[in-house]
Amino acid sequence: MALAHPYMPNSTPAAKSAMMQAIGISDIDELFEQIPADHRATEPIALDPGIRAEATVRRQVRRLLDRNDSCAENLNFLGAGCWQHHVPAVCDEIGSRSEFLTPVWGTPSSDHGRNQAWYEFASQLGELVGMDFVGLPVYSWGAAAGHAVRMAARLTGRHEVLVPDTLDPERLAVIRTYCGRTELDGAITVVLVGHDPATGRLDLADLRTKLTSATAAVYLESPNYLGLIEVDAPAVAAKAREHGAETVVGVDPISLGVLAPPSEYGADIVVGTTQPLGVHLNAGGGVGGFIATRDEERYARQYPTLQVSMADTIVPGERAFGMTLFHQSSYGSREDGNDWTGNSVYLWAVVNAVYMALMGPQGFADIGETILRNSAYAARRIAGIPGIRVRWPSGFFKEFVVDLTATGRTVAQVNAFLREAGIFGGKDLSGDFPDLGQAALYCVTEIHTEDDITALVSALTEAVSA
Amino acid sequence: MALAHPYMPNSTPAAKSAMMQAIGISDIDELFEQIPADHRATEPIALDPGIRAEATVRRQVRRLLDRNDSCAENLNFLGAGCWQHHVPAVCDEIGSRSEFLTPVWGTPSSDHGRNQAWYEFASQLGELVGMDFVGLPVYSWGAAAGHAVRMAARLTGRHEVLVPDTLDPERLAVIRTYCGRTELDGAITVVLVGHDPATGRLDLADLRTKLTSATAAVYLESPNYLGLIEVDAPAVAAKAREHGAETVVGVDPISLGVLAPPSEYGADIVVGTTQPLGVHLNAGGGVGGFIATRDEERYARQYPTLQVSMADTIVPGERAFGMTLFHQSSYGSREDGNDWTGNSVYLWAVVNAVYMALMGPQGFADIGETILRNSAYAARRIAGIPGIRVRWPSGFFKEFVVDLTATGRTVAQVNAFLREAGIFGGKDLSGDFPDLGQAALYCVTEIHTEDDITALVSALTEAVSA
Amino acid sequence: MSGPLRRYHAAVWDEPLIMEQGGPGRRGTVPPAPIEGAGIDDLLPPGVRRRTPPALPEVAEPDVLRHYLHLSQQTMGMVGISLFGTCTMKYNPRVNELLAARDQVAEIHPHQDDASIQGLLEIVHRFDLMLRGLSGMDRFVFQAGGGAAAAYIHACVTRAYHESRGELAQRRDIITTAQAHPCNPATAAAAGFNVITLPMEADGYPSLAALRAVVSDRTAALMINNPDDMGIYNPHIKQWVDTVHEAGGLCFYDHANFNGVMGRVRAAELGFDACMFMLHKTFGVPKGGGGPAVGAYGCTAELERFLPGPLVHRTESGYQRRENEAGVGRVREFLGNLPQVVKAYSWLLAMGADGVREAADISVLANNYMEARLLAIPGVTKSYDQLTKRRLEMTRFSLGEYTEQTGVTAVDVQNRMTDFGIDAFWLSHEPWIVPEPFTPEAGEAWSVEDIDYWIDVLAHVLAEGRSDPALVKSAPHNQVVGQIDGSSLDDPARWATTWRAYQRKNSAVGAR
Amino acid sequence: MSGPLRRYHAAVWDEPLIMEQGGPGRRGTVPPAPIEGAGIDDLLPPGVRRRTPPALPEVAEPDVLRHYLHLSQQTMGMVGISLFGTCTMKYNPRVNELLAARDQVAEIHPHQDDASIQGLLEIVHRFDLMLRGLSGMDRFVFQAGGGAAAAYIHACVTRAYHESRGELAQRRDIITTAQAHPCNPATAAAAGFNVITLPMEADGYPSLAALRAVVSDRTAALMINNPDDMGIYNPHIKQWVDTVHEAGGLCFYDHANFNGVMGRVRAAELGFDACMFMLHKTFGVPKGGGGPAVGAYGCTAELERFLPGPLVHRTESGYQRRENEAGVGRVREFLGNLPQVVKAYSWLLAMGADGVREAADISVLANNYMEARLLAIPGVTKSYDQLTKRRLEMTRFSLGEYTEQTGVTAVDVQNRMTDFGIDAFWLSHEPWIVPEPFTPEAGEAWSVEDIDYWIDVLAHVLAEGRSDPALVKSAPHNQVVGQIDGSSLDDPARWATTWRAYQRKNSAVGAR
Ligand SMILES: Cc1ncc(COP(=O)(O)O)c(C=O)c1O
Ligand SMILES: Cc1ncc(COP(=O)(O)O)c(C=O)c1O
Repeated sequence: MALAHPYMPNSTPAAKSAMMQAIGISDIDELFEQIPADHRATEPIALDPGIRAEATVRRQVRRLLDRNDSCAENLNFLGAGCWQHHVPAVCDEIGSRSEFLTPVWGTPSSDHGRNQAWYEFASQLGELVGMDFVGLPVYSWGAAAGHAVRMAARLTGRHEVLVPDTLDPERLAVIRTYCGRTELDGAITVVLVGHDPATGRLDLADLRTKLTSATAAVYLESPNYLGLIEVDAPAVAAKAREHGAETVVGVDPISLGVLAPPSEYGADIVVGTTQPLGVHLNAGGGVGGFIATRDEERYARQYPTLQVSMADTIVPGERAFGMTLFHQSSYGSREDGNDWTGNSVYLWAVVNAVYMALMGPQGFADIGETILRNSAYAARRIAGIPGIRVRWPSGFFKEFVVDLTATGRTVAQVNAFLREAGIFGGKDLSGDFPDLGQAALYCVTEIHTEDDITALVSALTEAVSA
Repeated sequence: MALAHPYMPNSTPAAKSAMMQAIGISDIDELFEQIPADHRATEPIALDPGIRAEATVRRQVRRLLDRNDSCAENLNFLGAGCWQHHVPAVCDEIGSRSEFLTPVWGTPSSDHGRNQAWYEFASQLGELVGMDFVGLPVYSWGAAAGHAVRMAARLTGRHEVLVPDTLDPERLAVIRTYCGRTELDGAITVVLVGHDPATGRLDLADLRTKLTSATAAVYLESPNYLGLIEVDAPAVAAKAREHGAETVVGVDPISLGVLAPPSEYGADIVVGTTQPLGVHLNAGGGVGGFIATRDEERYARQYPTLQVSMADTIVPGERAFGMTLFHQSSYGSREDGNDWTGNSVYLWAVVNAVYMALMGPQGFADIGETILRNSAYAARRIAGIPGIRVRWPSGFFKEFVVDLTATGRTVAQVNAFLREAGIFGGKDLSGDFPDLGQAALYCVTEIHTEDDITALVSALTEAVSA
Repeated sequence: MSGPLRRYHAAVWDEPLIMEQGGPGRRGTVPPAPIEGAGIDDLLPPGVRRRTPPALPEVAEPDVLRHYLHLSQQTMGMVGISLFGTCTMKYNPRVNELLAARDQVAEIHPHQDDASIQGLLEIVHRFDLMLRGLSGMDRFVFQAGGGAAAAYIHACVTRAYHESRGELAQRRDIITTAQAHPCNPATAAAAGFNVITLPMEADGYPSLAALRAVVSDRTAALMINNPDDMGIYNPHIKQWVDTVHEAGGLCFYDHANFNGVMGRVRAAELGFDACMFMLHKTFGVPKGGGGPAVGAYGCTAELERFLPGPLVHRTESGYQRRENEAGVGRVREFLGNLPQVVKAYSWLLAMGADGVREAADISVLANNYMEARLLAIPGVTKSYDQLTKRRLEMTRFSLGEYTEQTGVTAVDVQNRMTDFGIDAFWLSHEPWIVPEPFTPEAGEAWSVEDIDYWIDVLAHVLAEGRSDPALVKSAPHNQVVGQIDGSSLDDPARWATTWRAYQRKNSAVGAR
Repeated sequence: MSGPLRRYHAAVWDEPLIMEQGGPGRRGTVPPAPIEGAGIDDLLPPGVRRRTPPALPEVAEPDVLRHYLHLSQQTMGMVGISLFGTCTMKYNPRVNELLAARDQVAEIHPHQDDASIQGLLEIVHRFDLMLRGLSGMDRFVFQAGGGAAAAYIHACVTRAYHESRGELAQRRDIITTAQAHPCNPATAAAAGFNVITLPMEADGYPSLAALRAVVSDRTAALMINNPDDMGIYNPHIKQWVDTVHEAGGLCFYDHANFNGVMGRVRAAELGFDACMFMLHKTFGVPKGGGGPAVGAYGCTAELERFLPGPLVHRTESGYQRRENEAGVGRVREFLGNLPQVVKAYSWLLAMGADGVREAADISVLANNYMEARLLAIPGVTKSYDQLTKRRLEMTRFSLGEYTEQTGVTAVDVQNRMTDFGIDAFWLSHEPWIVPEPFTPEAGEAWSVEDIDYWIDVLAHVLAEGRSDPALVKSAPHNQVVGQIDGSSLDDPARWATTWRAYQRKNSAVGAR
């Protein structure tokens, strides 16, 4: 390499020859003696030469990115598994600190500060969901649900899980993957429980018929994918308990300033998303999941995650943070560990900790109330547009189903129209939930203003009459 | 205040009443007993109530900012005192580190790291300009020139400065301000020296007639405002020396990888801009200036700035950084100090240090060569457009004068046309330098590509023929 | 090399937990109030409202910020010298952070229509093409949120493949080796397979004969990395692949240790059906202390139809996401951690063919340089030291002899090295094949001066351990806090993963 | 208050100078190569090309980054507790940093036409209106790059004003007080005026009589701050203004100490012709260790025509910059540090009328709280302690008695306090009016816990100074480096503001 590369301090003749001399070689190729000749790549690397000039790289990438339209300059009503909330600037500041951004996981001796931040993540999340054993995050809500169901199967020795048929198809697909294939060991059968068309909530009668002594867990979300609050969750949990099944509840923690924590209505394992807690949409690359339970050994021993515990140091009065139950992870026990773990979304855990600390109890109460009211307000105004109805006009949080069937337009048509007006309309449900007709899932949060809703309503009005 | 404000930890009833109790007051107004009643504001503050929600504040400010068009999404050829160069991401990273961003100046005990960064700024800048005494930065190039001229006046006891008539009007205005009014003490008369219309460079003959025993300093820039390299600078400096005047040279340090440092051609005081060294345009809020001389007591004692010196600590082998010659500053001696100092652009000094460290000797050589060639290339191509000529087609660096007179269009008309094509044309010189006709100062740097020049040339071609 | 060591002390702020800070009524951030016209009725159905507020801290914004700034300063990571083996500690160019922080990445919703994210999809596609070039595979997906998740994709693809051939019930075995990363057996097991782990043999890898002995019509797949994390390359890997293929199994190349062989071997040319690259390791993407990460999973055209969806296709009317009908569905929601893909793409643009080749050269050169210097220190040996061929980008060392002589363990040395600004080194994945292992990896991003300094510190600490073992065994001394007392960590009565658990279990202790 | 003090140690990286690092051929950043068609001839005229490259370091990008990360960690600033008096250490909201970093601010060229920067001009205009509301002035400009530069504007405006009346040659005196910030006399002198400084009298400010004694037809202006930085408010300020006005002089209110009186006094209502606000102090803009800063200079309609241009006007066709024909030209290039104006505007939106009032209340309350606690510590006294009225946002304290008793000075205490994570406190501007002064300022951004902690540390250090003065006098001990030996700083043979000077003067020392 004639010219040194800025990313590689040793890409200079001086540095290389010093090292080569020290080990007594004259050609770097000598170092690759282990690789047999017939293993060598037949062609040189099929890439362009590197671009050393940062200005040029930046320009090329920016040119591509500038072809994207974002939710910053458009008005967005998409939610459905990834939600646009305000990200406080302090979250960005901390999440981009070099110290947190670049390291590998470290030890209590080297990375005390980051371990403390993780502990604060778990501690604060525990407060929100009302649980006192919390693992470090997993890849996503879907992954968390998948692991939780597998935990329940191991806990009960059973192999069936009941899930609502209103579940996010994306999340359901992940759960199905985690549940495995019946041909192989440990597979879990996913049984869908219907919903009550009048309420959009879980159909308790159907649940009762499907809940058996083979049921490892009932999985429930509140609010559910369609935004509706599962008011009968306590009854569901009670029923599950009667049958010796675990109750796994999935939540969006941003709702927990106004909604009761799942621990209070019978959840054994709580899972959910961490993305709303200070993480940008990131084209779906902001998702993260968590698992929380009561601090009971029975549950703790089933966690697939790593988790940090506060401990003493050998200096009196000092505290450190170390990994608890490391041995049961795949790092500790390979195939005998609980599922597996690895790189996850630990940087987001730091950001989530910052977010929860900024919000405090009042922040969560306020944001819950604002989302509740803003989404209800939007639903009311949308419902006022001739031909459009809101399928379940009350009892929801943040998201609600808008039914366009009577307008004669498809969601796709209406969304295309909105797009021209700089609006990203609600998620089209017509493919995944044909029974709902031409329905779209709208998401309204604290970032929306009255003007935004007015803009949406006028564009929608035009769209269905145009 | 009913609700606490996030920026004010003590804006809670609990915090305030704890303090009030401790000092024995029951109403905060009691604390303002010093202010006579008839001094009190007659009306409440004429501002809206505060907006506690960060999301709302951000939205409002963004809405305003989004109405700006920037040099990021347009193609920019404006220079003339503020230049668009690539800012390496590491400069942004370091410049936004909280530790550097928020503090006041501190002491050797508290802020060793930042003091070291300042020292590295001065040291590296000294290498570029070939001087070994360098002050902390001043507000701008104009301010640096103004101070330098005043230093020269104090050094020589004389009260006249010769400056080129091609000087940046913006900078000249600052120098004039600094030179004062003849009615008052210490005023310095600014005498303009003409330029040679054939070369755009200083007219040596005119200089000779104006240089007298009253001349405190000759101020010269190379390249000058019109981009031309003052090849006769050594002769100018020699002449000045003959007359007992100081030679003050202004430079853009980004040229100093290819151009000889002013120390080598007779400069006594070197001043210039720091903005090209890793600082964004910032709508003109990125400017900064520096002053550098030989490390001779005669000069050192005239600095108006603060400067850091490397010193020992009381622990053997350790180094610290402290202020040298503090006493002669306005902080130390009020009206008896040299001019004045205060908050300046010290954060940019840190960023400049990072920039110079990233660039190294080869980076400056390369960028100088690229700018030289890119600007010459652009000039050549522009000169190929019928009716347009480049006033001085060689011997320039980064900027050059494009003469549109023969096209029958004004610069304003052409620039308006370019604007529609997403191009910011060169700075209109027709107002400040009517002798140049309909001329514009174009700036081409390392950020420009062949495509950019092609886009400019085709838009220009159209503009002058449309 | 070997001047006096530099003074070092970690920043110590003695920072209380955020839950111990603040005061009643303080606000860190305030959400917007509801839209004015939104009314004031209680919109919640009865019985679902939270009654007790969560016991979160009440802290003002500047104090939250300062708390986490303190914690950041108390995190050494790559701000010290970090040659953390098996993780390829690279430089993460800050320009890529700025790019990924732009609205055009950060504020993209995954459900936006394809037309609105053409730039992003093009980057995904282009980067896929680049990885194809490096591996010879036919299609990459980025859904896996880490290397282990990519291994899991392979386990799922393996299920789908054999299911499609009606052989799944029979093909229950996944074969791996003791030196494969734990995620390979773990994800195989989590997907329902039976794991067969081949033990190491004299040559530093299991023998072909051992493989042959376990391969059968029950074989579903082989999951293996090569070189392993001792830097040993299995030269029979092509025969391994052939053997498994002959038996009807699939072969997965865990290419996490790609750094030393970039440009020199291509997974497809060795016969593999699929491979995995870690963008947060080999491709310059920051690790974030453990993600967000990307395990880029690539496979041959034959397996493409089993990939998790959606896939990005280039069409006449632009880039499109399309479901992959016969695929394994999802291993995670959405397309993956796309900001990391953007960063990796930008990194690879900057590195190019020559840069990647150079990086491989330098990382292997630097490892051999380290090895030479380290083995010259009394008490340091390496695994399989009879094998004289040059190791690739890592070498597994052992302090076994040293520990026997001094009682000072690898963990003690690791702790003590942090007293000199050296990030804790990596020991070894399970199972340990040498006693008291440690595994540095120099990569291409650390200067020879830093590498020398790392070695100097190690040598210094080992010398300290001989003259004053107690000093080393009680380390760290210049760190944020002293050595952890790990006795509570696995004790159900004392562990505490949350502050509320800690308070309950230590109620006598109370707040500080 | 008064629990045990927290452990503290500064990060110590023992970081060599960047000039001492690197190696031949290393690159930190690489500029783009010239455009291909640009040719290869030497484009420089003969004789102007640089012959010896500058002796800059050659360091790779990650190493430059890490070096400055180390230096940043070695900077305490506001990451510790910083109650640096006279500078109003406020919280700098990070949201404003993100806003100002957007291309729509950072990548704006000052010569862009007005139509392309309407948003920015509107912010300038709106913020001008807000400051008018706070001060009663009629127009603000933001060209001054700091508070001193705004004072300088005033000196220049004063010149132009008297010049316009043909009186400049006669009106050569600018009057100020010993407690006015040094920038007032210094900028007056730099503008060519003769400075008259009124000394302090028994009431904590110069008497009206003293002012009357110096006012004459030579009086050009009064430049003064009120309250001063002892927190003492001159209740006769209206008479002062009248007196100067009667003599034909202008009155300038250095409103840098605005924090305690925000919303309670308005400069125009007190009769002032002009005033100055520091955005980097009172308006939440970060200080950057000393700028970029803004001294917002505001004046009455009468003086508007003398302002430096260009001015921003609101017109029917949008916002426009226009030269100010009779104005003083420029004190600095362009409109000023507009990113800081954007930040201040955003801060003031968030604070609003209620927030600003609350901030004033809290900062005065907190100062009085501090004063009560500090004066209870043996050895701490305050300036003009016979004056019993409540001080405003600052109080000037003295350790004079304490120093006499112990030999431990204010600087010693300052140094030692940094050993506890407390940023070095401010002593006093020149001239000192009490011995061994120190001047904390709590402002509204520090919690009462932090204020208490600051006081606890001071009390602890003062106690240490009695029992072990040598410990305090040799401080700091937990900092990045030990106490500076300042003996070389003013010695021409030894000072060194650059590495090249240092090397020359210490050639025997050599590199470390
Ligand atoms: C060889 C190998 N494979 C797989 C992995 C797992 O990657 P991750 O932690 O991203 O899941 C690692 C992690 O270091 C590894 O070294
Ligand atoms: C009262 C007063 N006036 C003026 C100034 C000068 O401000 P600057 O340093 O921004 O020039 C200060 C600085 O702290 C000050 O306190």
